[in-house]
Amino acid sequence: MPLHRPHNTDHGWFPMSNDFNDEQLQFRDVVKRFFTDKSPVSAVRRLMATDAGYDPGVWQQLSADIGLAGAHIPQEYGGYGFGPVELGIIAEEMGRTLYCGPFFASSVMAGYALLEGADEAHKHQLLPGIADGSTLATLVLDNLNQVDQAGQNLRAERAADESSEHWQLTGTAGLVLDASIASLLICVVKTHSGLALFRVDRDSTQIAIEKLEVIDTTRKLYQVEFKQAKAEKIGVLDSAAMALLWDRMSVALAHEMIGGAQLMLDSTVEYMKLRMQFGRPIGSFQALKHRCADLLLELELAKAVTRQASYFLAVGEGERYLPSMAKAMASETYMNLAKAGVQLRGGIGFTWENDTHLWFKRAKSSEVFLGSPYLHRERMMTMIQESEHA
Amino acid sequence: MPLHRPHNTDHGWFPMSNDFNDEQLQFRDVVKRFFTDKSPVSAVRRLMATDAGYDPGVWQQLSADIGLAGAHIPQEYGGYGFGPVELGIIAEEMGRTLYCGPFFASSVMAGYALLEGADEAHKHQLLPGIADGSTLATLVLDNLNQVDQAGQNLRAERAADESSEHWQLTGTAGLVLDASIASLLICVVKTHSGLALFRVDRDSTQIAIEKLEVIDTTRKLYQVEFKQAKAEKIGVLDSAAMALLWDRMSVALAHEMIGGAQLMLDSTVEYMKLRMQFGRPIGSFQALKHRCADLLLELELAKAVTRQASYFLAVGEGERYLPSMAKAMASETYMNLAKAGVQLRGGIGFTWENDTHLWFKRAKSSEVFLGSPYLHRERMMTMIQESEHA
Amino acid sequence: MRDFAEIRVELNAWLDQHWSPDLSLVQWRDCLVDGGWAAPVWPSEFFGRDFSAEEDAVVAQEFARRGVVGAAQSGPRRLAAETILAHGSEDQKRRYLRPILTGEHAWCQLFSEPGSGSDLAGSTTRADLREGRWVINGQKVWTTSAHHADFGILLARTDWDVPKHQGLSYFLFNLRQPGVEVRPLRQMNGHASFNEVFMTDASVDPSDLLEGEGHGWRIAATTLSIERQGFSQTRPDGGLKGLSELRGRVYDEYRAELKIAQEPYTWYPQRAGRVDLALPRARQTGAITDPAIRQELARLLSMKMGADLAASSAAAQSRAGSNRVSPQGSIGKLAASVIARQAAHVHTLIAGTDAMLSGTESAEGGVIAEVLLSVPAISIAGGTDEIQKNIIAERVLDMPKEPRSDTGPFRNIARNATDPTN
Amino acid sequence: MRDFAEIRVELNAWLDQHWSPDLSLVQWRDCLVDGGWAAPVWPSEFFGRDFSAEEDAVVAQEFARRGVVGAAQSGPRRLAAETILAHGSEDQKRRYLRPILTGEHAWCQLFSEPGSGSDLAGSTTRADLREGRWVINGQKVWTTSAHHADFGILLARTDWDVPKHQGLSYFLFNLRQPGVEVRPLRQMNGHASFNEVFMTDASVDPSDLLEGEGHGWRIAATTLSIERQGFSQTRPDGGLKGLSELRGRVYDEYRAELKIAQEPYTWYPQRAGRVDLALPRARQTGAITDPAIRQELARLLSMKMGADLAASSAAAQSRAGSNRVSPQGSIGKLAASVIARQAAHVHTLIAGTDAMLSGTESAEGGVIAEVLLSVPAISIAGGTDEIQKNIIAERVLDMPKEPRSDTGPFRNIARNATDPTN
Repeated sequence: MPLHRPHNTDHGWFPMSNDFNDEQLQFRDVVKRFFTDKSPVSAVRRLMATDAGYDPGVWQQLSADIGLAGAHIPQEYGGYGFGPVELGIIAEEMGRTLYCGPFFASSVMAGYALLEGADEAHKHQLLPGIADGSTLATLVLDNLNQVDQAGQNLRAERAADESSEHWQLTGTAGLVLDASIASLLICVVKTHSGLALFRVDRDSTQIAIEKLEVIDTTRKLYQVEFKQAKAEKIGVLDSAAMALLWDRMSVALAHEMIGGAQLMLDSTVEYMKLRMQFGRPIGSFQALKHRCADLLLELELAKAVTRQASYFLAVGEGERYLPSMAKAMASETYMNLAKAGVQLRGGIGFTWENDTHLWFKRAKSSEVFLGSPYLHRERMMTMIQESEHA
Repeated sequence: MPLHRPHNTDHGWFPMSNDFNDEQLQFRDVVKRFFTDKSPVSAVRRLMATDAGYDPGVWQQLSADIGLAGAHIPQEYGGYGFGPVELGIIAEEMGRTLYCGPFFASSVMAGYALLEGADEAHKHQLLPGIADGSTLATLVLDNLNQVDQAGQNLRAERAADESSEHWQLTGTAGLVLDASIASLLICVVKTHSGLALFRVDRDSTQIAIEKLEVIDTTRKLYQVEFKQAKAEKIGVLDSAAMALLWDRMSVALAHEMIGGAQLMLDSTVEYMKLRMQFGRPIGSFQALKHRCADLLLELELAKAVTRQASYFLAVGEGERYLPSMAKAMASETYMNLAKAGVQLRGGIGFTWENDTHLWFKRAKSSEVFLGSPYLHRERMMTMIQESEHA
Repeated sequence: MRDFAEIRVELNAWLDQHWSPDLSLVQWRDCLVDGGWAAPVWPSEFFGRDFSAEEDAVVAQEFARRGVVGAAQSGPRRLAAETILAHGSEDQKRRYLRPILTGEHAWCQLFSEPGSGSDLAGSTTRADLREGRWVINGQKVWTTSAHHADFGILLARTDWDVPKHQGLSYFLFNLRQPGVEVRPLRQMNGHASFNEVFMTDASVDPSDLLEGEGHGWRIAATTLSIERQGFSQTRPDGGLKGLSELRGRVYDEYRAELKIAQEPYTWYPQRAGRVDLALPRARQTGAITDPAIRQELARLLSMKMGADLAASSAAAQSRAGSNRVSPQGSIGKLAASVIARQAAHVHTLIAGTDAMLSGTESAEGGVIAEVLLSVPAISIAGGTDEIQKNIIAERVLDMPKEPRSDTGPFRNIARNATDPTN
Repeated sequence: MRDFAEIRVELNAWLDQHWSPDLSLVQWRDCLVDGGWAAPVWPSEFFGRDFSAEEDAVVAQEFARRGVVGAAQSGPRRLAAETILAHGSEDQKRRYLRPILTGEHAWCQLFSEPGSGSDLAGSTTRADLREGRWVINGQKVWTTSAHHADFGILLARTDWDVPKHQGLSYFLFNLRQPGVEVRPLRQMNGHASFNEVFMTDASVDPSDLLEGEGHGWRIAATTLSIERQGFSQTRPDGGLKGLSELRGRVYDEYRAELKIAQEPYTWYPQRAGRVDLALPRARQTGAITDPAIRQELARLLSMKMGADLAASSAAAQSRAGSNRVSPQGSIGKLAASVIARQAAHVHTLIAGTDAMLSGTESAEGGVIAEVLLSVPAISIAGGTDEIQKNIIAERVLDMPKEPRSDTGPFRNIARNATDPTN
């Protein structure tokens, strides 16, 4: 087992701080080194042009050799039992390097869905493969625009044999991440008794997968059509579990965005120190300096809230709207930094050859993925009102 | 008659232009000179500390000598028959100099209310006094936060003598402009058959006027309590007339704000050219220059829309949401310029002794007077949707 | 001043005699140049008739009315022509103007460089006089249609020991020679509307230097002012209504010419944010009922209304010959940036999660996605927002300039390490 | 290192013997100074005990626990004391430190001038040596509590022929003399929390010059860094829980002292925007159900949460002795500005037309109106937003400085025409 196991397997934060302890800093160094080595921009550009969109060799190293795929999955299900804080560290480094691979779909989305919704037997059956990276899974969760309407595009009917847990799924789900490489589809479906989790095997002939054209080709999206597809019911998601699943995914994504945003700020400032116009580095022009200072402030605030949101998920203490607050803030700071990354480079920043647009597109896509900032702010206010009435 | 009467007594714009023709430019020069002379900051500071809040001598000159009080009132009612464009010119100059006087309450608000709602006989009876400045009137229009609920705080009951037009008003209206100096109160009241206009004489013993503490002491506001006050019904305001009244007042206020905003920009830029820090005029610092450029842009856009809104009111051509668009834009640009006026002067801009705060307070007050930018944008979108369904 | 009616009579008589849609494009334009109708505003010594702008408009009207193809207009060729007219020698005018009018020569503009974007006068492409010829080394960028161009108007440094603006010279540069490599430059939105041009020991005959050594910046200012007047803009129909329906060889060849000229500009409406689609999209999706989105939509429509009104007022003033300083150029450009960004924001709000998608299956057949990826260009191309704000602050608001760091001999000015010659 | 328990034992024994609420404030503090408990962190030669910060905290704890009044703390007197401790001569320390601790002398800070706000080193108050005394002419501004002050720490120019930072000197200035006029400075929100101080041929004995001519800027940097550490902040209860309930002469006099010290700061919470009132106001008014206002409210709460978390994290790091560069000072100050502006925006949205009103009858008894008129100060006082952004860009992001225009002899630097001496 390559990773140092933390003493506290749930979380490792010292209360009320947004920063990392020594073990977490060590962990971050390992993760940073890995993605810096394994996900250089040249690899991102190569993979974004492929259909699969990932490098199985790197995935093997990531999941088996250093054990990231199961980092946040409890040990009893074959994972390493780290918490949301360490997952945040991983996501930040992936976001920084635009890592292309099935981590978010399989480990984060499908993994958390099983943890929150699957019954114990299916957790034991399915999570170990996800945790060691041998199973690539994804989550079918429609509609991402309004999660309170999740699962309504799919219809589940019991198979002829009423006694079994075998069902048939029908309907079309849009925006399914990495569906073409996933062998296991975890589907959220609205049933008469509420939301339920189903598993469908990717190689079923009763599903049709269509690749979608996307703005950010480092994140592959598919439409999946289910035609009375054979499905197994593996658990239920009550509304608290659904909310928590959404929280967990949103915070992981927020961390990914914080990593990307930090890279945009750092690389843009570095460029501005070197780029000369009018006999001065452009980084010496006051209007541009002030813009960078404003962006730094925005990033620092988003970072503080995002890390606190992980802490909240780890220990369950704090304001329960922190995940949505983090998603909204991280989305906006990433997008603003990406826009500035293009603008402050001038024409070169708008070229394909320059790398800035790769982060810009990831920022644009992440802005709305799992719900726009607007939606998350609205959700946050609803929680504040609910807590008032409670 | 001191004012040159325009050839076209309705309006004088050349279509699709935001600028003035030669006669309007001449008119503006006269008006500008008047307010520059008669409303210096020393006078504003003196008047804002008084209860009456205006200088009767200057009002006499303004209304009788150069005829501004009735500029926009048709000739048949004793006015000069200019249009909204000339009224806009007057309002811009008043806004520029923070003129303190009953013009807005009497000529604009009460004058337009009578024009839109009074029956012919009462127009002939009441408007000439307003037009020549001998009558000071004001408009009682509650609730200014939601004009679709206008008039609901007052109750009108027919006096014992059922056949007459004599009524009794009861209720309390907040935010009545210049009520203490007005001899004539024009009241908008919701009756069972819709909105109606009533007149109440200020010297009635059945009303009680209480001065309100306000942010902007150049604009005196009162709460007026009616206790079965004797009132005469003088007309009705159908919903189209009420909307038009609101439009006309809003556009006049937008012009006033544009004038104030322009003064803020000009005076702030002048200050920045003179003020030295670090061996340079602060106006040479790029971040500050860029802020001024952004503000200029915002002001130019608001000015273009405000002038077009007057043109729309003058000729009835164009998008009918222009008045609300203008009010929202002028409000925001004025407030932004006033904030910048303080900030770019540094500490001195925050002192009482410096004049900037006078415009800041007018901007803050005007921002929400007759409806906040938020409210006017919402109204504008409602009109767009209505026009779509029409 | 000639009578407009006389002009119409003379022109129509001439057209009756010479115009035929069956000619080749070059044949027809040769005839047009010989007849003096290709550029009537130009001086009579050089293919023109000394016409005023109003008279020229009458000619254009008649061409449009009769469906007659005019002289070649598209792309930067008119920038070259007007600059040569203003600054060229007799010999240069004779050699270059005619094939510009006939369309035989396409031109491009070789000004911007990787190392000098906002700071155009910091150009480091070098021109050295060796054995009687100017030898050019350097790289230009953001060159529209260079791969179709025969010639370029080229700004290059001939003196490194004088202040930056004084060491530049202006050349008429033949791109069809060894040592010139033109590469397409792909943008983040997938289009490749521009080129990079690499010059390695390319050469220019001394007779193709405009005016003389060191006058480059002054002449470039002429070119840029012509550009700002919109001379490089091409209307999609090339000025002929229903062009796509017209039959004849000259039309076929004209359509082909226009198609090449317009190809780089297909994404420009998206770059401006497609404000026109905001309301329809809000209605389609139901977003128009959302109070928070309504606010942002109203802001967008307000800014756009303001900018359109201000622009039409400025245009009216300009037509009326008003000499007041018009802040319109830079203000309009800055307004376009602000509006485009707000439009992208509104389109994102409306799209929600669907803003992740692109391609023909996505919103408006991919147009919305192209908006989201093209808007960043509008605040850069043709002078960044930052440069526009400098101009507005200094020229409209009369605010003082910053202290300069680029005075003295160019050789000593700090510049980009990647510049070829340091 | 002493044992904390030992300290407690010794202190309590001493207090049992000396402390009485019936003493006058000065009597008690005289006793406190003599006993060495007024400022235990100070050196033992100067009224202290060479205590560490942790040991000092133990003493403060005991004082608080027993309800014992400590040495005078409030206002800028501690800035003066710490600066004198760091830079004063033996004689200066002997003369000035004791009455600061006893509260007999109140101090103020005479740094800012009408002509030098952001550019503090551009001070033009002059100090000229005439007949053996320094003669002071000039004007200071933004002086908190000058009308209560006996002395001021004064920055003045003694040499006009050296670069600006080198010509300043630092004086301990007696305000109780002819030639000193203190005027209240009213602000736009109606409060008068500051003073202007006019000095006309006022004088300073050479023994009250700190260190020597030309060292003023360096010493001022010490003062400013102490200020940034929060030494000039006073807690409303002066460190004593339930102070208002405590009975005895020493408490009466202490409350009076605190009241004077705190008077200038009553509007500071409003300056920060009163974020705490946003949600309650939104609930009261029903604005919380408005989707567009909810968005703005959520933005406000998000920024505030981020700033609070970042601040507590920075404080934790600072307690943990982390030496990492903390961007907290300027970032926190800038965050406070941004938050206050958004708060004013939200309060205006919630109030609607009622935002025109002020006074006790208006929202929250006039607090909301005071917010709207006070928020503009937060982005100016204590270093403008612009200065904070310069600092963040240069010190946190390590971006290059702008070219300077204020090098060389101060006499030659362009400065404000209103400055007294040009």
